Amino acid sequence: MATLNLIQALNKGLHEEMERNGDVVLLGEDVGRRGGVFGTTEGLQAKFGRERVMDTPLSECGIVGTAIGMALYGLRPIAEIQFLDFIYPAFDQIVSELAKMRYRSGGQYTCPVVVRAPSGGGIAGGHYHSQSSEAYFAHTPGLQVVIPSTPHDAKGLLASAVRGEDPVIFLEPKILYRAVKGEVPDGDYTVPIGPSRIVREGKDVTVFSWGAMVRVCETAADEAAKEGIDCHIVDLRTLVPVDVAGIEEGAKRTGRVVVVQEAPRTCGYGAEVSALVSERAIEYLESPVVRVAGFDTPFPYTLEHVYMPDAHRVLRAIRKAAGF
Amino acid sequence: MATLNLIQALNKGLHEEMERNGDVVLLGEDVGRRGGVFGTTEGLQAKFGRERVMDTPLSECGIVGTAIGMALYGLRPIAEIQFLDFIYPAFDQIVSELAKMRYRSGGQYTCPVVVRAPSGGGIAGGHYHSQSSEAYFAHTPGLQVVIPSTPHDAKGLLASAVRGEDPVIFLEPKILYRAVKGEVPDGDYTVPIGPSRIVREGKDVTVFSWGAMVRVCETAADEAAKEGIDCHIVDLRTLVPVDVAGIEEGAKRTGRVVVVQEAPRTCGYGAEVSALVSERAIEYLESPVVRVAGFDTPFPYTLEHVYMPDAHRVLRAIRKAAGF
Amino acid sequence: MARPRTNGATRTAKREASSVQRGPDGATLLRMYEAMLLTRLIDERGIKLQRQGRIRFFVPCMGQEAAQVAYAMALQDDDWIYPSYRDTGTILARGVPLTEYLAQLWGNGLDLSKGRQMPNHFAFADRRLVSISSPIGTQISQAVGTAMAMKRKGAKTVCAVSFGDGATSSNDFHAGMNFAGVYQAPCLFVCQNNHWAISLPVSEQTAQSDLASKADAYGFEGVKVDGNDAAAVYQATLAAAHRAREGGGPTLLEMVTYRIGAHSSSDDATKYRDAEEVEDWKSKDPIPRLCAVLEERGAWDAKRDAALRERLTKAVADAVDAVEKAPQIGVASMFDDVYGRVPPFLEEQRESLLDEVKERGGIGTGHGEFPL
Amino acid sequence: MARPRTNGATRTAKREASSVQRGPDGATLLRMYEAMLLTRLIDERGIKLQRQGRIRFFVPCMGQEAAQVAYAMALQDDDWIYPSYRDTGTILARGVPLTEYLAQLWGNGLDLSKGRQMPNHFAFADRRLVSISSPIGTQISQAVGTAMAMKRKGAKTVCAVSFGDGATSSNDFHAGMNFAGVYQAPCLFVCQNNHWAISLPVSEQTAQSDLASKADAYGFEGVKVDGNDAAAVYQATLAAAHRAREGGGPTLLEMVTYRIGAHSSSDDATKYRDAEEVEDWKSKDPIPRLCAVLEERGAWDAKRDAALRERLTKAVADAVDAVEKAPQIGVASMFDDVYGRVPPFLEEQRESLLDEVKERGGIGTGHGEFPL
Ligand SMILES: Cc1ncc(C[n+]2csc(CCOP(=O)(O)OP(=O)(O)O)c2C)c(N)n1
Ligand SMILES: Cc1ncc(C[n+]2csc(CCOP(=O)(O)OP(=O)(O)O)c2C)c(N)n1
Ligand SMILES: [Mg+2]
Ligand SMILES: [Mg+2]
Repeated sequence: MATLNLIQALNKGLHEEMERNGDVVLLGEDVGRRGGVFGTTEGLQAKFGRERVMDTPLSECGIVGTAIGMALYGLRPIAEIQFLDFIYPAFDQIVSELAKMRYRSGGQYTCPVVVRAPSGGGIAGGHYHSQSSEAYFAHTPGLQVVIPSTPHDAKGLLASAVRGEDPVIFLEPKILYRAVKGEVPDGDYTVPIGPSRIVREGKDVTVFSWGAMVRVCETAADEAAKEGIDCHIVDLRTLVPVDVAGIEEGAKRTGRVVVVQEAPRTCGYGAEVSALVSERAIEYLESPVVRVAGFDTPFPYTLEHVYMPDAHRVLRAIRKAAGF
Repeated sequence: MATLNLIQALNKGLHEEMERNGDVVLLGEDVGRRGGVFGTTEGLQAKFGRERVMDTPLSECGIVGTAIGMALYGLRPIAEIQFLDFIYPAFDQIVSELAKMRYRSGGQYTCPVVVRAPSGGGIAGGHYHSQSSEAYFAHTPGLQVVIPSTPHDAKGLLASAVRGEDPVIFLEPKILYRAVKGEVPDGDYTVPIGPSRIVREGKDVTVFSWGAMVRVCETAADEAAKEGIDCHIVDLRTLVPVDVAGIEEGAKRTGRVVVVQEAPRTCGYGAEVSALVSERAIEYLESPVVRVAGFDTPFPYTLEHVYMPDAHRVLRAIRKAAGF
Repeated sequence: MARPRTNGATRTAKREASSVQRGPDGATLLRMYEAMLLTRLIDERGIKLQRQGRIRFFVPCMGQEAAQVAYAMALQDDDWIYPSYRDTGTILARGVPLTEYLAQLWGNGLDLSKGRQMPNHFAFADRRLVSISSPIGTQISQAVGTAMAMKRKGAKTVCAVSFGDGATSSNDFHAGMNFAGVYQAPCLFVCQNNHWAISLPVSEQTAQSDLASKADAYGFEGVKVDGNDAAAVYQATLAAAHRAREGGGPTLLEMVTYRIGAHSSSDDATKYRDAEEVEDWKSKDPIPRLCAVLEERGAWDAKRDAALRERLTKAVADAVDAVEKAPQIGVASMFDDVYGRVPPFLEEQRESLLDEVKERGGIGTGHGEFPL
Repeated sequence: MARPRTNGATRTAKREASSVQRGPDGATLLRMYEAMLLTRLIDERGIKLQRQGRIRFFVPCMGQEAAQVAYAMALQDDDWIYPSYRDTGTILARGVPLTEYLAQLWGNGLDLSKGRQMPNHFAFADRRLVSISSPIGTQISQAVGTAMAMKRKGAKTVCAVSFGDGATSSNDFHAGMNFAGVYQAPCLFVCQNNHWAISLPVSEQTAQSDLASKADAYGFEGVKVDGNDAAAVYQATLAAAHRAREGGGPTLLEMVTYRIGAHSSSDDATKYRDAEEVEDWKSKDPIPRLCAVLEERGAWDAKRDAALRERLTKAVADAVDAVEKAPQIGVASMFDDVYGRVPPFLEEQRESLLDEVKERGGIGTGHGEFPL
């Protein structure tokens, strides 16, 4: 077991997947000689060459479009989008093509592309280096949406994504890149796409979250514990396919639910979780499902720390759910 | 009062807005000499000339990008996207630019562009002429999202959109284009962006819906009435800014809520409505909030009628809510 | 990364052709003729089927048969093609059986795409014909990716992608052409300039009237071809494919042709274009033109032509009959192929639908009862 | 729609310049020199401020001062400019006051954009400098829209848009250039080819090394300009703007220059490029070059130069002091300007935040306490 941060775990995972299968190729802006703007792809071009690790022109449309064509031919492309905020020039390729290729061809073609993108705020990046737009992808049938919150899960989910048969939007909470460290097994392992992870067990309030917010929830739960509130925390990890059973079970366990997302509130994935809880466990609920979310404004620059949910804000929600 | 169908009402509205204000211009594919593929822009180029009604090259990116530039300069562009399914090449311009221009410039620039697009299924159009992707836009702070279900509302909301100061995604349920007829006042009027509309009052089950599904809900309610279930139907009309008070009031009135959307279920706008109800009216609920939605598959061709919620499916949900 | 650069001049098909020793031989010309004729017959039949309400949508390709059939025939079986929705000729030239072609018009149980898409949005993986979607241009960058993959795998194949004049305005045209130039991908960009994008004439699509010259912006060659001359299309494609196979990189082929019919069965072209223009192009119909070439060579005559027409007409009629009778697609299949395996949350949706259908006693429409 | 077509040849700045009688006069050259020097001083100061943690991000433009200042000065006050994030020189040449420029680096109460955006993502509406975003290229199609609007309104103005070599790969470059050609929009496309897009050299950005020639794909002219020669940039811009004003349509101006510094304060350029190349370009620094021209003309000398530097350095220092002391932006302002009026659902979010802040007794960070 090595203790790695999120970048190191991802970097190791990329190295291993490329070694494992010669059809795995990586493409994106500045992924080669620069090793990525965050260093996630460091060393890959030196090791696997420019044919397998491609610095592309500045076109997300081209990155995802060509990745699809490569996948159809049998390669296993990993497409990097430098920041999730820059994925929109490729949105048509993602929602109209990548997501629907298998379905529309009646299963004649498959499209196993992994689209990696750093997501979320916390690095003083303003509107365009901070957004959490997982809901767009979660609302697109045909895509799988994955967002790890620990180095262990990051490497394991990456392996599942690269080896799987279907497209994956693989979101990397960039604020955690260097901030989170954890044990990563030395040998090969995968974390399946689908199941959620119980971060801690508790009996008073259930907190659902994903990505960078999981850590925030843990801090909030520590505070809540001091006030005698015992939180049950679930890290969804995979937003699509959603772990319906895990959500239902988690909600029923305490009857009090808080959902925490970084994205703007309206129509975020938190609404889906709330709706699922309401559909499947309303008889068990002792309080309204409380959402904590980014505000419905563009992501601001100087007020970033006010905009993003922090432990204090989550704690308020936990208290509200507990005390209803 | 004239009795018009949806296309006629929109066409009349476009004529009047262009007459009213010389800065209103219209651009899109085939909107000029062809009068639009549905005829919505019929007669406009003949009347207002090619400088104000522009047939554009095949680039939604260019249509919305140039519309933004026109709006910044002081024009009032109405950009037509031929089918909502083809809006994605312009998605970056919409979410990164149109939605954020006012905010990011600290209010120095405003961007009053109306983006019109026919949405939804029912015309045997398969994957790419049938989608309902309102949730993407509803999840994007800075946009207003409007979707009328009657000729009266279509013309009135269009007037508000064109005269307003902020961008509007104006969705036109294409299955209603010729199918729905209604009275439209002869004189000038507007329907404000924001408030929902109570379609019919009832005391047993509240049904929230928008766009083409409103009609489906009405039929279902007629059937439900035969079974002794009295439905309260609310047409949201505006998804952003959402009529929170209207939703809260509607939910509390009956304590049983059904939300009907055409879009795929996961992370659709129905989830937002469900979450809002759960946050604001859970103490009043006598049953789970039931969602009726498209399935989480791409929109199919031959099975379109199975995919789309119909009155029978809505009735099942109403029964479920009523009988819980 | 040293790259051979062109001097930016657009070569004409004639010059191109002269660099390849001889034109297509008689047998090839005849094969092309047959496929073009079949395409035309299907086109005529397709329009009728739509008018009769037997299929719900149809895209004619009348007038573009040479531009489609001849480029497809100039390619190898192991080359890939990304066709567009108007490419009936392309897929027939590629050997797609009539029944398979027709089944996608009905989207019934025989349709390889399982009724998922509108007519003309076909996919035939075993013929290396990639799945078509409606959004214009998206296949262009994908084709470049496939060509890049071929290069990486060391295959001596090429990837061709077909699109219209309107598609040159799309995001993916720009991205795809640029990537192809940068990575020297063995990709053929086959632009069927049929002069119209629904109601927009090509003169308003772009201020550069020489579409082939657009290749220069991406550092490779563009070739303008008389798209109604099957032999010229064949030769130009052969030459470009040859160059690509040898590592010479991509080529843009502009096939100058004309859309004789309406944009689709939903369109009325008289609303926006002059009958005169259409008549003029009708006189340049590629089918009689190729027929004349064959006759000149002494390889063809009116009798043989009539016999061929009769045989093909019957084949189409038989296939239509067979396909139309095929069973509908089952309701439960709607949830397949969203993912490789149906995940639990979708399985749940399937179950709920099947329950509903059972309760309702079926779920029919004017278009027939759909089985489970 | 008849349109004047070019023959596709790329003109060089020299030929362009010769067609305009005389170069910029001494006063203009001096104004340019002063703005370029100010730009350089701010650049140096900005990098330091970032290193000192006083601002959190900075984008240097060192080496590109001529390409920025001279095109901006060749335009009229009522022309519009869509700058890019690297365009410090452009906005200073346009007369944006130092304090306004600096305030956006802090995003504090003096910032006209109310602290909403990262440093270098400025907007100065009263100077007709449009708001900048990060996504590369998006301003290009917008600028064309503004130019189309100018034409419709009968204004004798032009709209200029600035972007890098990397942006030529973007969707909006293609869409914008195409629309500009079709609608003959009075738009100047100012491409600052600084040879790098973060770590990607322009030679891998596109296989067409002559960026100016890309205009030909859209049916209008491209002009390659020595971007480190302020006079050449000025003249080429003047000529293109003149043509646009007279209805002659758009021009692509490729300003060949070099990014001397790193991509941004977050970048380390030594990771991907040779020191030699940088040194070579340093020797072509546009500032000493223009200084030499001025001296040759007898309009300048070392003494005056020193005095100017001193005056500008002090001005920058004073402005930094003034701006840094300004109050933070208020928390409640976060909900303004999402829409013209704050709608009820957002007002509710604002109230809940203000409640929370009250309860918490403020909401501070390492970057200071934020007032309500
Ligand atoms: C992105 C997108 N926008 C709009 C449409 C609607 N549309 C369908 S075909 C067409 C014209 C295509 O013209 P062209 O590329 O010349 O091909 P052709 O139909 O002439 O073969 C348009 C605008 C679409 N399918 N996709
Ligand atoms: C759509 C998009 N993709 C990626 C990025 C990340 N990025 C920021 S600047 C840059 C390079 C831009 O190069 P160029 O256009 O030459 O401008 P320069 O920085 O050299 O002035 C990249 C890739 C972005 N901002 N937007
Ligand atoms: Mg065409
Ligand atoms: Mg650059």
